[in-house]
Amino acid sequence: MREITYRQAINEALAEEMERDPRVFIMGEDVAIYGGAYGVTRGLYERFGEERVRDTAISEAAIVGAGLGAAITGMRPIVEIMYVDFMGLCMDQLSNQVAKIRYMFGGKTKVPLVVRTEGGAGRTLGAHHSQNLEAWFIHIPGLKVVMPSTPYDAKGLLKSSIREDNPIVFIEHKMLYNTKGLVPGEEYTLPLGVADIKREGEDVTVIAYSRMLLFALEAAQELAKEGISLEVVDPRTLLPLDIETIVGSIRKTNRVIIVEEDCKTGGTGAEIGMQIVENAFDYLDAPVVRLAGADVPMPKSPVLEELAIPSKDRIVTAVKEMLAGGSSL
Amino acid sequence: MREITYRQAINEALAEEMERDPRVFIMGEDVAIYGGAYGVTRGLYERFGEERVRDTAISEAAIVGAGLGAAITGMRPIVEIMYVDFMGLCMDQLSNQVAKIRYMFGGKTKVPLVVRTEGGAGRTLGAHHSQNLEAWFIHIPGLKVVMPSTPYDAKGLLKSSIREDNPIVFIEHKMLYNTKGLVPGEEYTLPLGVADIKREGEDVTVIAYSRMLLFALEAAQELAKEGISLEVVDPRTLLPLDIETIVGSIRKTNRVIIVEEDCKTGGTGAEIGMQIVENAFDYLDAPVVRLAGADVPMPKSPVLEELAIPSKDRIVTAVKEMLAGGSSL
Amino acid sequence: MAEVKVSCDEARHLLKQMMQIRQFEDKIMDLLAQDIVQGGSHLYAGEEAVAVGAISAIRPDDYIASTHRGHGHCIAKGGRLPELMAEILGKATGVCKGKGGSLHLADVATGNLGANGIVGGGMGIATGAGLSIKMRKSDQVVLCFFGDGALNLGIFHECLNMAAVWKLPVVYICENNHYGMSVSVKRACAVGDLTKRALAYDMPAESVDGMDVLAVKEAVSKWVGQAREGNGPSFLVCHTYRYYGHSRSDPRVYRTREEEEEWRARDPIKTFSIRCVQEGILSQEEVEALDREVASEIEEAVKFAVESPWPEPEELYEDVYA
Amino acid sequence: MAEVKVSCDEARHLLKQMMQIRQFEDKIMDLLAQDIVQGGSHLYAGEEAVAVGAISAIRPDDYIASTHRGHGHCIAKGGRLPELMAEILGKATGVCKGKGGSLHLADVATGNLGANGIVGGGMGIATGAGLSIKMRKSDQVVLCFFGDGALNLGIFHECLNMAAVWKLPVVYICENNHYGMSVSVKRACAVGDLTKRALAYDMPAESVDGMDVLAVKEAVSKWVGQAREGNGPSFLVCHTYRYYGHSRSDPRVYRTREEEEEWRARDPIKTFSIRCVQEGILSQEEVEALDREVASEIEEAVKFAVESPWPEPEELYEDVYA
Ligand SMILES: Cc1ncc(C[n+]2csc(CCOP(=O)(O)OP(=O)(O)O)c2C)c(N)n1
Ligand SMILES: Cc1ncc(C[n+]2csc(CCOP(=O)(O)OP(=O)(O)O)c2C)c(N)n1
Ligand SMILES: [Mg+2]
Ligand SMILES: [Mg+2]
Repeated sequence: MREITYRQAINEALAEEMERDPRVFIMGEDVAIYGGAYGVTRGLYERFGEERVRDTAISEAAIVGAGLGAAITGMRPIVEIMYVDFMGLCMDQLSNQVAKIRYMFGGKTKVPLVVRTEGGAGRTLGAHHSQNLEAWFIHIPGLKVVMPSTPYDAKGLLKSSIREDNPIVFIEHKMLYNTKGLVPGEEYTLPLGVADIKREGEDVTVIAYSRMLLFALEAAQELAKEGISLEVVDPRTLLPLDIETIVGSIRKTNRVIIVEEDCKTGGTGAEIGMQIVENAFDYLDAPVVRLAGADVPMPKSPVLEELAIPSKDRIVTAVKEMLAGGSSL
Repeated sequence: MREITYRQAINEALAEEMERDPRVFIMGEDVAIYGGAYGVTRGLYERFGEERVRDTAISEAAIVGAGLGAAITGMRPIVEIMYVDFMGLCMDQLSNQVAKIRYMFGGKTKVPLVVRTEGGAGRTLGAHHSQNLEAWFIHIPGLKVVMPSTPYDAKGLLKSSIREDNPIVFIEHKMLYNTKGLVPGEEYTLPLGVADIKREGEDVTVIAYSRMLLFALEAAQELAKEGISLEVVDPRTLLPLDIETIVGSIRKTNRVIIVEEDCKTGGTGAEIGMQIVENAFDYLDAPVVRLAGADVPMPKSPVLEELAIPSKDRIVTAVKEMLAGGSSL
Repeated sequence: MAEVKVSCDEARHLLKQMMQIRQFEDKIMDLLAQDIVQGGSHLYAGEEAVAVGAISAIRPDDYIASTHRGHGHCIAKGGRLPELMAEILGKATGVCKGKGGSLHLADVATGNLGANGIVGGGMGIATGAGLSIKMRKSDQVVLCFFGDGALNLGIFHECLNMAAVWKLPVVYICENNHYGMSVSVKRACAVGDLTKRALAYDMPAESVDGMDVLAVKEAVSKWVGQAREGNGPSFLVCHTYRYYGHSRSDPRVYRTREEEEEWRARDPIKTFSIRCVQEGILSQEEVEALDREVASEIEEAVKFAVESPWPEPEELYEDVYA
Repeated sequence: MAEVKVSCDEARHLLKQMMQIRQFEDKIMDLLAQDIVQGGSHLYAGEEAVAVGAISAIRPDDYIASTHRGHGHCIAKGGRLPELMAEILGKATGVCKGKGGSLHLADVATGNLGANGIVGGGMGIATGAGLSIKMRKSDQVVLCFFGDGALNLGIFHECLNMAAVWKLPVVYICENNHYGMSVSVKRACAVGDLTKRALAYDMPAESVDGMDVLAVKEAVSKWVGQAREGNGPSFLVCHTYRYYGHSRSDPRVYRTREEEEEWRARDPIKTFSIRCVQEGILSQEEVEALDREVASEIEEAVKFAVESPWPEPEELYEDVYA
């Protein structure tokens, strides 16, 4: 085990899979010479050459569309959309073409395509560079949606995603790139669709993914000092969702808070929450609680941005209110 | 009151508002000479001329983008996207530009823009002409989302939408165009964000909108014969959602089933369901139940298409299971 | 009219495919009227020379990407009529197991990357197939079909630019039938000469009579040759006409009956058979026999389709994921 | 270099605006380094002649649509420096109440339809504003700014086609600074001469030296005149250069220091002041005084911005809906 950054973990996954399989290649805006807007693909162009690490024009729809065309004719593309905020430009390609082609063709094709992108608030970049749009993608049958929170998960899940014969939307978080964690030196992969209990506990289950997982763990640490024990579950893959692990945890704690950075209405927390209602209603001692982003476009101002997303403190407060039987959220 | 079709009701709303306000105009593909793919704008080109009923090229992104530009510079455009399935082509325009511009500009502009579109299954048109994508739109703060089920609602809500200073996604249903209902001869509007109790009842609340509302009413009629009384609530506007009316109904029935044509995972039913959990948990005698479309691209085959969406029979079954305390859905 | 430079076998092949497409489409029009085909179907009748001429210029291992008006391409690329007809009816024996239907007709085994319910929806796929060919160092090519209506979609622009920058082996073939649904190309498209669209990408372009199967074949052969030799993409505009309305209920108010007659006078099947007979390549009897042969193939296809079973309910959930 | 045909007042105005932009941007670079400006900011330094030349050719009631590199446009269109600086810091006194920031800088009152975080994101807005003008039978015009990188987005294509079909009064101005982030226009854009993009829409086009404020003004004046007279849209390519990296951390490995020096030698402010002095339109002292005047304006703007309050928490939920 070595301690490396989330950025480095993703970079290693890309390099290892490109080494392993000559059909794997990368294309996107500024992925080659520049090494990616957040430096994730740095060094790959130098190592694998311009054929396999391709800078494209600013043409999000064509990038995803061409990725699909290449995927169904013998290649295994990894396309990068620089910010998840730009996915609106390729939603038709992603939803109508990438996700549906296999089904429409009666199963007669496979789509080994990874769409890597990056999202989230935290850099005061405003409404077009801070979004969380995973809720759109989980509503598209045919896709799988992965949102890792740690370097270890990021590497193992990305390697599996690249080996999948289904299209994957792999969403990184801009505020996680510099976070560090232990990652094995030797080869490993992690299965898609399996949640991870990041911290065991008794009193309340907190479900959180991507950056919010870190906030949940911080909250758990703080609450532990007061004798309150959180179980923190990281779904890691949002589609398919590992509802069994989630229900297992709730059977133990009987209380659950879902934390998402995503704005609340129509967010992923709604789906997770309803699956809990459908599968664990009788174990619930309190209503499922969602802590989510504000239903607003992300404001630029640092003071407003911070208020627009959940924080460690809001999680702590929500847990205490839940245990006190209150409901004022 | 006259009995007219849903199509006619929408057509009247368009004509009346164009008559009333010279800033209102229509643009979209085949809206003029052809009168719209489903005949909704028929006669308007002849009546208002080619300046105010504009046929466009097949350029969904530019249609919505230009609608926005016109809306913030003194006009009140109604743009038509022929099928909701094509909204992926203009999601960037809709989500990043239309919905966010007012907030990003600190409230210094208004966006009186209606995006009319049409969705739903039922004509065996396959995966690109049968979708329900309202779940994407309710996840976009800044928009309002309207989905009328009857001619009366369609006309009244569309007129209000056209008068709104906020951007509206107004989604019609292809299988409703020929349905008929009573509509006043005189002028009226209906407020956005107000649910309508389409049938009063005691035993179970069924929440349904657009075409599913009709199925819910049919189910209610059938169950009434067996002495089971459904209260059928039509949210009509999905964003904002009139949760008060919904909670009010559940306080009476203590049981709720949400019916949506939309595929289930990440669908609008999840949001409605979680708002119920958050606001009416203590009144629930049974878990909230979602009846939804299958998590698959819409298949062409008529036999599969029918299975892919909820039906009157499935609603009837679900109600009976719920009352029997069962949960096998 | 130029001399017909074509062997007897080839003439028969071209003519037969055009007849198959025409009769297939005419039959579907019948079946739509009888509600045996449900939903909708965009028919290719009138445009046969484009698909047949173009696809006869490529190899079986080459790719095509098709459109919402895709039956013709699918047949020309070697799709089997019974399975295609069954697909259009939504039967389990359909080439896509009844899940795709007319709008998503795709016989992947023949190198057909699929019809598409989204106008311009096949252009990204075609461009990516071209990229794949190039990266695999294969000498395949891609024919990317689309209508005049697709010329104004963003994806057209992004793809042609990408293909030109990377010199991908794709021939972009615009089937200019002069209308996108009800909107004439003149009202939709700012440019008079459609080939000028390619100037924006420094891409070679050509206009061709899309009612003349040999002219189409010749032009496509040339550009396919260029593509195979690594000289990159090209843009071909084929002028043609759809005989039927856009959909069953379309009263065609946006065009005149005279215009329709003018185009029908240049019918690709009629003109080609006459030329073949006149030049002694085929006899009138052979032409008529071909026509009858095709008619019985179509009958068989319909019989197969109609008698085929519906998909089983459990099929609904299959094939979403690999 | 052509004779400078400009009055003393106008020269002063143009020079001052260019200086305001340059010093505004240089100051933001400082503030970024000090983390007083957080996040990022795309700086317009080097490109001043484009915004200033173009916008000096239109009226206050005309519109512009700007880009992610939008400070220059906003200043040239009459935005007030203190409110713009405050906006970039995210302060309550900012022109968008701190909600927009650099990427969404928009002083609507001046006819600026906004910067945009999405490349090409302003093009639909500009085109729609043109449509609105036409429908309102006004004689306003729109200047639509965008970078060379936006040339390859679908929305570019859809909008230019729409504007050309409807003859909308929009001048599309490509700020060709030769790179979209790290990708040179040569690698991104299939066409060598960018004006050829307009051929695809039968739209008139012209290329102009974007380092020469008067050349830009002259060209824009001409096309604005055409637009006002109902002759429809045009496409103008201004060749220019951004001095700073794309973002703060950009090491600029995709271009050489020599290339940078070549462009800096043609600095729009330096060359224009020298010309004005040489031709006796302004004195060297006047130029220097202007520079000092601007410097103090910028200091004031920074002071205003830094001392301004943050938005109140309840602001978060305001302005979503009208
Ligand atoms: C993106 C998109 N917009 C609109 C439609 C609806 N539609 C289907 S076919 C058609 C006309 C297409 O015209 P063209 O590309 O010329 O092809 P043709 O039908 O003439 O063969 C339209 C508008 C669609 N399927 N996809
Ligand atoms: C649709 C979209 N894709 C990518 C980006 C990320 N991005 C921001 S600026 C930029 C380069 C834009 O280049 P150009 O249009 O030439 O403008 P310049 O920055 O050179 O002024 C990129 C790729 C974006 N903001 N929007
Ligand atoms: Mg056409
Ligand atoms: Mg540039």
